[in-house]
Amino acid sequence: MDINFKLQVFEGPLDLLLHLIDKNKVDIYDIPIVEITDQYMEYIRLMEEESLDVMSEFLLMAATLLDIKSRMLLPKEAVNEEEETEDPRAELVQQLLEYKMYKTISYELRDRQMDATKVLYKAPTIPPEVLAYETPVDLEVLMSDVTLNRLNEVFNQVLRRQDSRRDPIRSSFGKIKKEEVSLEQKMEWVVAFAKAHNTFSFRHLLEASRSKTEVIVTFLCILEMMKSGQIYITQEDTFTDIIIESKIAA
Amino acid sequence: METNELLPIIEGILFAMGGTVEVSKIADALEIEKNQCIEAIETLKKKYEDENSGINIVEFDGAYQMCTNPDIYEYLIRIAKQPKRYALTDVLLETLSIIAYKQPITKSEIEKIRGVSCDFAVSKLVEYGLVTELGRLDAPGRPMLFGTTEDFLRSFGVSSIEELPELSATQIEEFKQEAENEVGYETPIDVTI
Amino acid sequence: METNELLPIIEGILFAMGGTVEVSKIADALEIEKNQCIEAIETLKKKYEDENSGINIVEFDGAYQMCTNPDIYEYLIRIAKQPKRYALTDVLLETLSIIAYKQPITKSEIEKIRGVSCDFAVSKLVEYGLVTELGRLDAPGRPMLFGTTEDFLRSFGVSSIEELPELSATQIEEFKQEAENEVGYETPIDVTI
Repeated sequence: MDINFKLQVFEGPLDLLLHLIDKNKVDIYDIPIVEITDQYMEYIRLMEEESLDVMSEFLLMAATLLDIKSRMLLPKEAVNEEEETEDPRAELVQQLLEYKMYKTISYELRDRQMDATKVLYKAPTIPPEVLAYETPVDLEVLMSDVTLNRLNEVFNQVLRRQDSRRDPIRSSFGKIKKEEVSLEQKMEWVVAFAKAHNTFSFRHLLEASRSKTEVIVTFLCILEMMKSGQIYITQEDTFTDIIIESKIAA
Repeated sequence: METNELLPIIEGILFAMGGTVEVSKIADALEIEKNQCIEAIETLKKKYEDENSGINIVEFDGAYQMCTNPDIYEYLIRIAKQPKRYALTDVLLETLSIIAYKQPITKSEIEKIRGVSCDFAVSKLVEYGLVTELGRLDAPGRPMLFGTTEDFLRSFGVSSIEELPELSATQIEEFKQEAENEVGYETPIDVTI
Repeated sequence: METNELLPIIEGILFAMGGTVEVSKIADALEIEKNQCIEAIETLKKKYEDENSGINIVEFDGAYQMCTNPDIYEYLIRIAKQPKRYALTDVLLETLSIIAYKQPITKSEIEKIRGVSCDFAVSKLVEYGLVTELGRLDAPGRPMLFGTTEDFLRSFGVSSIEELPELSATQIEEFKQEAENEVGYETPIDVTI
């Protein structure tokens, strides 16, 4: 068969295959794989030096075709009754069909696009004064949740936070008093607290601490209680608060 | 507010805004129910159609926009500027079709269907504003997902991707029929879009 | 061409052009007499008026333009500026409380208290009319001083900042005490397990 499509440009291996199938007037479901493969290979030989990318796509398909061809030429293995041997072309047929479908659709879309260009739209003509308009701020709505007490509270919080941001080491130099905290005493206190509360926050627990030693002791108590199964702790993430669930709460 | 009172307001809004206006935006601004808003817009739309007006109202993905009636295009173009149109090559159009029907879709899925690389085509379509990145797929490599834009709908005159032309069952059947007629052999292949 | 046939065409032209269109330009494009063109436009103009449409047609010196009906102006404003919603966030409220209690205060002082930049918060509060510039501090860089407005007081129903709930002397003393005693411990201590 003459190869006279040298000048035709194909978008890819599937496009070329569809062309060959059409040209040979063969059925996509029953591709004469030997013939088509030969023609395909011939086309590739005639292809002008395209970029490596383009060529490699065509060559990949060539490999697939040769693989299918060889599988079809092989004598069929004794077919197991339960296992039907699949047509080696099946996957390629599926791919060709899907591609053909989108190709068909794309022609339909092109028509739609032609029709759609017959419609004109209008640029916005919003009067400049409307564009320049700013919604007035409704203070009543804006401040509806804010009472004087809340404002006061917020300010207090801000101040507390400011204090807490101070360099804890430097600013406390010379102020730490030596102070004995007994583990037993603290333990009693924490156990009592755990009995009174179902769940509580570790940070909250520390707020009552007067010194670093006391913080450490409290922490030791928590570890001890954890070990003995009196409490159960969860922490969402590193550095987030630790939530303590008490198993001994009343 | 009565629907009748709404009509001129919505008419003016759609006219002034020019672009698409979301139903919810109109409903919020007028402090009406979304349903009432849609009803009013549809009434207006029908009125324009019934009167064979030079103006139409079209819907894109739940947003409405005023446009000219395509019937008067021939005259309109004598005076108005031709809207910009992208010449879409076959490659771009095929890639666009695949994205339109399969969205959200990754480049490698497109490549699997077309059998060729689609980097260039996809980036052109993104440049033309017909396709946009939708986010990343939660899969190894976190590949980007692509989908069509409102401009795509407008450029192709479809009001939502559900309205895209179907490759109808009969059309698919025709493919199969061809096959059967010629060889009397049918592989059970399921092709759905 | 019959005037009736002209109506949708002219309607579409005026719509698509947006701005003013000279009668002669339309007449030339449609190859009709100027008089017929004017007649058609006037018919259309009257139709819009009679229907109390949201769109009007106005004439300027032999040129016509489509525009929105001024009656719906109010709604147009609502929609054009709709997404803007004002909210007093925590950051704003904190900044406001600092300004309220410490006024007149400079931005850098606010930043010192809050530990983070306050440019955005202060300018928002100024925009909302809760805070205002009071003049410049006589210090290097001449920084601007900020204070609360009358509107701020009014929104609480108080007449002066002296009526703000006090941070009582004892309360302030407590702060100091606490600060001294607990510096570093009152802060949540980060314990990672």
